[in-house]
Amino acid sequence: MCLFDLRDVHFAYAGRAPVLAGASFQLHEGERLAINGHNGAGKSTLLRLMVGLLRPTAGAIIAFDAPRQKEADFHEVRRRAGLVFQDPDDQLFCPTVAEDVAFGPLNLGQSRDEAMAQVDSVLSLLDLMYLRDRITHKLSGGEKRLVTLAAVLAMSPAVLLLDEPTNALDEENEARLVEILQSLPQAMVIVSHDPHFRRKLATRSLVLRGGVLGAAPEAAAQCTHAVTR
Amino acid sequence: MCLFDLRDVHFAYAGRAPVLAGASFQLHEGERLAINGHNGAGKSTLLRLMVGLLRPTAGAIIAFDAPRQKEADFHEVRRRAGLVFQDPDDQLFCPTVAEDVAFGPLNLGQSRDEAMAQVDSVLSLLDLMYLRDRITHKLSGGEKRLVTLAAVLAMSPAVLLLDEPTNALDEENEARLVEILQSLPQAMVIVSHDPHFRRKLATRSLVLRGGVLGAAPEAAAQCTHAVTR
Amino acid sequence: MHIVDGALSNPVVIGGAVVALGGIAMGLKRLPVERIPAAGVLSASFFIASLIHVPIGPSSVHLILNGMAGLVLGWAAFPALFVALLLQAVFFGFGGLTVLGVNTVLIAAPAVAVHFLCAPVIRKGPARRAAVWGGVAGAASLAMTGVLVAFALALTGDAFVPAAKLVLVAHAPVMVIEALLTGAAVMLTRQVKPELFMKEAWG
Amino acid sequence: MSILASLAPVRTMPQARFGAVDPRARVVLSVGFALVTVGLSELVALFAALAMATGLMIMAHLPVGSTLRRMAAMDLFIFALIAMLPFTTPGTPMFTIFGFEASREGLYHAVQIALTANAVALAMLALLGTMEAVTLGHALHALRCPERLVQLMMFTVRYIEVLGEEYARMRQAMRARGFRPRSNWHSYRSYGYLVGMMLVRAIERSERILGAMKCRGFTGRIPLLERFEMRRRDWQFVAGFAVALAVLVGIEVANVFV
Ligand SMILES: Nc1ncnc2c1ncn2[C@@H]1O[C@H](COP(=O)(O)OP(=O)(O)OP(=O)(O)O)[C@@H](O)[C@H]1O
Ligand SMILES: Nc1ncnc2c1ncn2[C@@H]1O[C@H](COP(=O)(O)OP(=O)(O)OP(=O)(O)O)[C@@H](O)[C@H]1O
Ligand SMILES: [Mg+2]
Ligand SMILES: [Mg+2]
Repeated sequence: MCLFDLRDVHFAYAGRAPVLAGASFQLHEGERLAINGHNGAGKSTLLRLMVGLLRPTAGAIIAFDAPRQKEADFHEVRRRAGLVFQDPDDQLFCPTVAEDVAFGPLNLGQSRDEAMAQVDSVLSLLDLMYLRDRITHKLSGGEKRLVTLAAVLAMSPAVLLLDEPTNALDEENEARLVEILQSLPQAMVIVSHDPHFRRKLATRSLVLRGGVLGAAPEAAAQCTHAVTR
Repeated sequence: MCLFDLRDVHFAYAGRAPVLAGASFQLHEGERLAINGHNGAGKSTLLRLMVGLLRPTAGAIIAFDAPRQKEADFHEVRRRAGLVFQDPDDQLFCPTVAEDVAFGPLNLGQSRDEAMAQVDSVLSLLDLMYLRDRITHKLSGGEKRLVTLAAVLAMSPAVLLLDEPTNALDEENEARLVEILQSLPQAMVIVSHDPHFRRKLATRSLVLRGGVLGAAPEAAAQCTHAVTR
Repeated sequence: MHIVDGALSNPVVIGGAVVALGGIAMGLKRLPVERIPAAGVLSASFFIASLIHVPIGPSSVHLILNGMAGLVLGWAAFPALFVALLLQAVFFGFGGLTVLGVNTVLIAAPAVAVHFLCAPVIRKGPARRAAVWGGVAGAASLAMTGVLVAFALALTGDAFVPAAKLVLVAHAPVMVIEALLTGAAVMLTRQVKPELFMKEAWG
Repeated sequence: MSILASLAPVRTMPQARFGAVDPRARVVLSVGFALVTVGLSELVALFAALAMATGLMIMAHLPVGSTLRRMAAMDLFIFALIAMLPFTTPGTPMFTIFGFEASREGLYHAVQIALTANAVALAMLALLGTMEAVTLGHALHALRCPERLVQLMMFTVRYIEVLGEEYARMRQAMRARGFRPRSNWHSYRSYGYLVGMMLVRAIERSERILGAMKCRGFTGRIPLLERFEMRRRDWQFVAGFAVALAVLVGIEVANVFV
């Protein structure tokens, strides 16, 4: 089954040069697709388009087998595709970890008790129960990153969209993240600058360059990223 | 001559785990020292300690051949060591570019005319005269970055402390920045994630890891940064 | 909430301007230069918060949050809210020029009042109790604003008395929302950054 | 966020007739216009004031459509305020609706308010709304507004966009997690947290700003540098504007004594 199918997507921020100029790709069940590209290439923009936080100026976004155009179309997409933002601080706005993780389930209409049960199960899954009652704002960068992942997983999405998930992670936490992600059944789109991380996780790689997605020359050299950055 | 000499510096933010745990290094005249380290390693904290915006919990900061402890000690340090902040929006607080660049010189006791002459000379040096009367919050990310550098250079510092200066720069502006920095006579501490930028500028490299500064394994391979990130 | 030019009688407009000048002067006197960045950045936050539309039944209202502004800023709420109103008037055509003083008083005076009534309780004690008092502050400041608007209208002429009553009624549901929101905001800030309310010098 | 962008001038228009007029003059003239208009009571004079404001709007090259839309938003609000006046003001009956009698005096008063408010708002948008907020600050400083008030305004203007973008990203992140605002406790609490978090991040930013100021030798002064100069054309514009205001007063006086 095809989870996402982007066809010739064009996008420009108001009054700026185009960011995407005909980006196309498909994401299939069970895939972990890595997307690479230099700073400002439009990787975050692409992920935001996929969940309808931005609308393409041209092209089609087909998600979960239905074309998505209006805001209402994307409500379902956002339930089934969880986006982890590039900057954890943009995503964490509740005082405590438990409340932040419960935010998504509550939005899906769960009762307070159901949501709290969900919080506990997700935090246990990620081995993060010790953070449950901590103040989000005072976590370290790495802890924040893991909590944002938990917050998205709490919505039981079918697809994970990860925007530079290794940002702010030290080696230990990064190894842990790799392990967690490898164990998850979800299909994923992973935006990352880090070739080692990509290699460990991705089943397929693309590069965003000049507003279009192309095949990644990963095989060419270990150092591709040094060229593309 | 030794410009900065940090000895066994320890630091923790209130109620948090230690960020620095015995960081030491020396900066000598004419050097361009690159400091690398993953997100949250404490690089920005280290620079803030050097100019006395934070005080170490233990260890000594010797700057320009004098130990510095009290707020008053650091007034001179701040005049002679110019810190360019990680987020240009934190540093460009004046309404117009000219006012922002003049802020430092006026604080050093220059008259309005002297300060304006200094503004013009620094902006000309960096080829930024066309930005002189622009509104700071309407500059692009790259322009903001270059103006913050101008604002610091306007104080004629002996040392430049640059916190991720290539953030938010496109390739063109980055090339320009490299050229400018290469032409400047000042000693520098450059915090940067970008191995190419470091390689082009640095005369020496250190890595901040686990709260201490160690030798950078730059020589080992082109791909070191992939390991250290 | 914004009263427009030409609606109020001259004595009310002039009285408002005088009180606003006094409040602004008082606020600036207690605002040392080192605090100006903080006050300016907070003023910008409240400007943005006032653009947030919150649903209420089938309709929606935009937030005022003068209670929260008062709790955080104290007397500095006068100049800070004046600046926000000035920018709104000039660039959005919202409100008016001669009534800028009146409008400032309508919003800032209750803010300062709840600062002295509620901020001392909010600074200490458990976060939950602080949140309740935050809610009280949010409701009380908006209620006071409603009363002041009604008062300004009624002072202008008897013909406005029904409109004044309507203003009071219209404020009631918004009061509830501001109370809940301010309560939650206080809850968060008390846990995350209690220092936000500790700035004695603001008061 | 487009609404924040509009804190910038409604439109930068170097070609506008008074785009180049000294900002100080524009501030003084818009206050003058507001005071005169609020003082008018004759409908003819008020219509003349509205016509003058419309003229200013055209001269300023304001985008007509969006300007009128802004005015309409304000008028909706005014309407709530004045709709009852005809029925609550005693006087000569004019018509009845649902058994309520509308008086001539009340209707007159309502029209007065609507005209005044629209004329002043339009003139203000044309004269002041077309200038950078930063320029407005400089002009107020040059006109001897308290320095600290101007600095407060400058900081506010400086950071509205930065914080607005921060806010926009946080709202996006909420939407991405399925947040849809409703009238319930969950929504209001979430908004409250959002506002609180914005304030926390703002205050932390202000701490970094103060650090940056100290790094550049901050000694308790934030300089404001402005250079304004009244040129011949500025004086001409002021003179013309003054004549127009005098004409407004003339129309009023003539009608009062007729
Ligand atoms: N809200 C916005 N308004 C206007 N321009 C924007 C906005 N967000 C991003 N941009 C611009 O669009 C371009 C693409 O941005 P985007 O964040 O998608 O890049 P990216 O590939 O994610 O980069 P990075 O690796 O730095 O995260 C950049 O030039 C950026 O400056
Ligand atoms: N004002 C603060 N209060 C409390 N903790 C802080 C503060 N500033 C930074 N920290 C924490 O201290 C640690 C080091 O932060 P610092 O900004 O120095 O890292 P960095 O190496 O500059 O990272 P980056 O590459 O992301 O800029 C981080 O865990 C951060 O969360
Ligand atoms: Mg990105
Ligand atoms: Mg840093």
